Amino acid sequence: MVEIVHSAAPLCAIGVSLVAVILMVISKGYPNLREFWTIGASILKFSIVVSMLPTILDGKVIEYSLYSILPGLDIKFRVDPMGIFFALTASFLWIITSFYSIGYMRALKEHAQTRYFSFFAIALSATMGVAFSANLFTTFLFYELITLSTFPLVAHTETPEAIKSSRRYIAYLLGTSIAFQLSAIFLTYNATGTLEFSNHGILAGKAPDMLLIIIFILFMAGITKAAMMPFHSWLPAAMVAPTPVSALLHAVAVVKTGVFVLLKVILFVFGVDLLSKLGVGTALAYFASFTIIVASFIALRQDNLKLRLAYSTISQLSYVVLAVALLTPGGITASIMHIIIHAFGKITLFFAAGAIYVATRKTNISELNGIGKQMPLTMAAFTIGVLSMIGVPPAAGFISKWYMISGSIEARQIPFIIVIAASTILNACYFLPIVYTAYFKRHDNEIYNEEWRMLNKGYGMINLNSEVRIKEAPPLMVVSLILTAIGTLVLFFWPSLFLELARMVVGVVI
Amino acid sequence: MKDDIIIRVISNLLIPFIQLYALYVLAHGDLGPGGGFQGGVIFASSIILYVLVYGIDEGRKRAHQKITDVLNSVGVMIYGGIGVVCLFFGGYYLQYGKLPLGDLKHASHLGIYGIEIGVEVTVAAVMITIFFEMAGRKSD
Amino acid sequence: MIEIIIGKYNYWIYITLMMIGFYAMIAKGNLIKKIIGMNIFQTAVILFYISTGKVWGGTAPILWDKAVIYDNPIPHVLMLTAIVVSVGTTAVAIAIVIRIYKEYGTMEEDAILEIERKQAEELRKGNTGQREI
Amino acid sequence: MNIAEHFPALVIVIPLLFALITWLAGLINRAFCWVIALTITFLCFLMSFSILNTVMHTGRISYHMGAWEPPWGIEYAIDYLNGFVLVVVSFIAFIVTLYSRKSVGLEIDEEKSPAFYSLYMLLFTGLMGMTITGDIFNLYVFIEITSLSGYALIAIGRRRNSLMASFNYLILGTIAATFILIGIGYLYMVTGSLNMADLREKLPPLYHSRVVLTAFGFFTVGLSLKLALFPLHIWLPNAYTYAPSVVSAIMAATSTKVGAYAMLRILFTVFKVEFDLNVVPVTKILLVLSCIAIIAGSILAISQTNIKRMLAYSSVGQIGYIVLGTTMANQTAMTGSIIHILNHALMKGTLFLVAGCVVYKTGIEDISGLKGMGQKMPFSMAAFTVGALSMVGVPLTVGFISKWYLATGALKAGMWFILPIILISSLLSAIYFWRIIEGIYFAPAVSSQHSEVSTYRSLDHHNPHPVSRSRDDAPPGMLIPTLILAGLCIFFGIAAYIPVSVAEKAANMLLGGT
Repeated sequence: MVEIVHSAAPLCAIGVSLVAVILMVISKGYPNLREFWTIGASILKFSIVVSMLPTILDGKVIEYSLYSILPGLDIKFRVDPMGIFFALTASFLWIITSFYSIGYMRALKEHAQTRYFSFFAIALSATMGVAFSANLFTTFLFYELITLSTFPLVAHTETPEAIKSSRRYIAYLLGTSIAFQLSAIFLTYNATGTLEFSNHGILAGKAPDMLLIIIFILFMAGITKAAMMPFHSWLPAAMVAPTPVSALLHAVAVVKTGVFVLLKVILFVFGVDLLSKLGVGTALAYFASFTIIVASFIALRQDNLKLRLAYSTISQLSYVVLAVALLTPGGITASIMHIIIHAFGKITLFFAAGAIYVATRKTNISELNGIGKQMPLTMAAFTIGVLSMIGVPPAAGFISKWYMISGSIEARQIPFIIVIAASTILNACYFLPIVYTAYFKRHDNEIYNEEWRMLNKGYGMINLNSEVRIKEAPPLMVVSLILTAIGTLVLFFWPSLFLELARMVVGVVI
Repeated sequence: MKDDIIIRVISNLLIPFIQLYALYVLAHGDLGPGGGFQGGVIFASSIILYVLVYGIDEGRKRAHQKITDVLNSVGVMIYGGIGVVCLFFGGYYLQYGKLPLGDLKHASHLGIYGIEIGVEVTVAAVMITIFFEMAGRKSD
Repeated sequence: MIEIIIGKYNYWIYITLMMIGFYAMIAKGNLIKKIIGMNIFQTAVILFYISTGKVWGGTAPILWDKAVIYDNPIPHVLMLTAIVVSVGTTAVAIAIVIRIYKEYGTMEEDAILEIERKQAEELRKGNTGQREI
Repeated sequence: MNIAEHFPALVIVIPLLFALITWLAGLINRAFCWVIALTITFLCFLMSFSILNTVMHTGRISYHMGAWEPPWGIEYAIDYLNGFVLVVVSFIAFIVTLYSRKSVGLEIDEEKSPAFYSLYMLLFTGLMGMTITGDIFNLYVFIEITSLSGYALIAIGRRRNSLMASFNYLILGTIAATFILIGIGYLYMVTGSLNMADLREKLPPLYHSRVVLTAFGFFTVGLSLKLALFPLHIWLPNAYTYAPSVVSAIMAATSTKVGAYAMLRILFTVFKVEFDLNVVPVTKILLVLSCIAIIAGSILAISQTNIKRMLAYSSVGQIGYIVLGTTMANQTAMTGSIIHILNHALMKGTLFLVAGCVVYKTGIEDISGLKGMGQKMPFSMAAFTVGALSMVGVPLTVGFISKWYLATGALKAGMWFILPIILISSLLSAIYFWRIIEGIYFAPAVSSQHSEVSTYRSLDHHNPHPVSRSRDDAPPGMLIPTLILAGLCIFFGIAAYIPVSVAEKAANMLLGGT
């Protein structure tokens, strides 16, 4: 039996950013102090998470029961390898995103910054809550908290368009979670009398197969944050948010919470054995494949950079689902690894998109001609991100694809190898043109400048520096995105810590 | 109608008897038919008769608004008050038998009289108030 | 069958009265008529109670020296309360109707609703006017 | 004399007497009225609390009015159920009184304020009486006291629309009360008893008697009208919309709840569960009606533009919840039903009080009037948000606890179709509340930083009442009670075991356990 350590560390990890929110609101009038709290909280949170890591690597589990509302409704935290894996990813990226946010918000002189940073911190608390939750109720609680706390971030600009999109955002996320996820939880509780996660699932043998399948479908439909089709359209809608929000929340925290909860449900509520008995795993895998391919095709047609990234996210999230649905050790490893690998890659891409917006106010890919020369660092990082998305070494994307294919082989499901291969080609199709545009197309300005030069020949009034008018974004932002790009490379060369954690998860559930 | 001498004289003659009858009904309420409610209505009818004969303004002089307003409440307070007083003598609410008014039978008897008086006062006052409120409205 | 009709005539009277009152409360447009209907409705119930308390050949339940057959006094007592309630309800109803008459100048329900509808429409128009500006 | 022994009588008598003293004091100085009302409601709250405490320790309390033994005299019987409801009613009444001073000053003519407080206390007396009494005819009397003071309170405001609302309520309320009276008459005819506990013992052999069935029919219809169960709810929206805010708040929070309590009493104390389940399919009828009420109330609420009317329709749906739980006749669902009496009182109380705050500050009752209020009235709007989230049933609020019990109860009873109904209604309430919350915090309003956009915004037709964003919240006298209720919405969502422990015992008792 696993050794259990009782410690309030998970609660501290969740609570630290909530405390920071209070401090932020108090120091409303002093931007520097307020930003200090954000940074401080993010670093503190990461170090608390890291401090738990050795215990987990020892094969122990940290538990903390906060409060029991009613019998069956406990707010309880448990730090297991999977939880700490997710928490590490999210809390580390929060530090970087904090710096990036500060640069972004200040460069654009955005309004309501206190609200922005406060809700950002709350969303991160909630993400930690999901990562560390020990039962379905706690998960649901923090899941809803993420939805509610990210709403002000999506609606941040308060333009009619933002309001409209945020309405769709909340309708999808809140609506499905109330309608489907909650009913699945009710049914689970009714069948088993408990909501605790358990290593081999809690539902096995507790209800007729038909009901189990219904519960499974309800869960899949209810965890809309995983952005599986047809419940995906909130994610492109959420792209009206400021870019740091898209970067951390809609590429990492929110959507990864979705797939994380999905994994938890699949592994710890149903259990691998039960699902393979029911045979719904394969069905889910086909469903995910459908999303992968279709979302990729839609991404091809997007000219808006953030929208293309969003559809790419939808497609990549379904990789995680596909991998876990294979129900093999390789698949599970792949899906867990893909959480962090995709997080680093996609956040780099979003950071780059934000940096381009701040520096040039351009959002469309067709306008990015020659940007690679003006913003070399940004575009270099972007390229690394793209490689990771496609799965080309030395970017980390290769590792997850590798495990995914080996998982498919273990499961003897050749069609999925074809899906993965096809989607890799599609990924390349929609990402590489951006890189090509950035580096090999001439910038409009250059053409313009040449014309201008010819026109003004002899007047001597040319501004010779005009072609370098577009500079890199503020240093805070550039440093952040370089760091994440480096992270992507580091993950390829030294993935052992995370692979170890993934292996522990596999060891527990199978 | 106050110019009509017959009505005036007859009603002058009747009103005291109506009021006396109201008290009679009250006094026999504990053992026979009658009681505070009926007595109160009868008492109010005497005032209403007076108003019918002498008009509203004249009637208001006899049954002043402040007085009826206060009596509205006082009656209920007599009722409730007696009930509460019973508590002080160790009884339940409205357990008159515990009142220090002689033996059980006597105390019950007096207690119920007190209650009836309270009811009578309130009912009479309320009836008069309702009548004045309805009748006293100018066509505004 | 005939026994049901004749033998329980008190119920038939009470039901008839009650339905008359009920009809007036629901169907009449004039508010005062509604109140009258309400009174008939309540009176019917009072009649029903009193008739259930009646014992054939019984006298008034007054304490005599010798035992006699007497009516059940409880329904009477209950109805005393019900009458008081009925008086109170009527008083409140009439007070409200007087205020309605003062505010609307009519006691016909249809006319009042018409006035309210017009008022609401004007309000809406006023609002849209404001919006257009 | 042990005064605590007499609390059951005093919680009725004191407000009754002071209702009149309030009025007399108002003749001397109008400021006294509020002070007296506040003191008395608080006193009653303390007494109710003490009563509940005693009941939890010793079980059922029986108080004999005038020392007449139960089957003959009037008995005030307090068990877990009505001890709980007593505390809820008196607490809400206290909070609303605390709130009422400013609001009444605005919405009611000053010379009427003594009358208002007097009627308010009478309403309170009636509600407490309905709750506490163990005598079925006494129940009728208190229903009428409640109703009569309710009619007058609705009509007391300055708006003339309230008069017709009140009159219609009066007509329907009288029909309801008279139906109940007829029901009582029939039961008395066959049993010769008016005591609830006594009836419970005497009725079973007569369950198939036509007289009892008729009585039961009259009771059900009459009480359904009183508690505004769909489709007998038609009096409710107008009454709540046009009444002064304080009256809407107290009536929405307590009046229908006590009606629901009376329903529970008749269905499960006077009659036994076996009767409701086996003899008359009343639970099935009520089940269908309450399901329709839940959905219809929510749908109707969506289409409203007046905030108080929207809350009123939402109440129709919520009453459906309370009835729904009772119809499944299992302990979990019944617990949910009883606890929803408290929870809905808290949530709807909060929301109506906020509506009152907005009316006090801006005079606007339209939903669009709430736009941009997040900056202007931050605390009120925070309370509104808590209330709204609670109505949606977000975890850690009271709404979730109710839904949890109702849903798990439904599943235990094997009634799967109730689960989607509860969740659909949650979704619908999410729609109509989210619409408002979004307007409150993200409404287009003039802001200096976005001058480019603000020109566009000021033209936006969704914002007919441009409001300044400077902070101007309701006065503390109104704000504090509102925030207390909102706080309790969360507190009892977290510390749910406190009310649940009482509600579970009450449910067990109603279903025939010990």
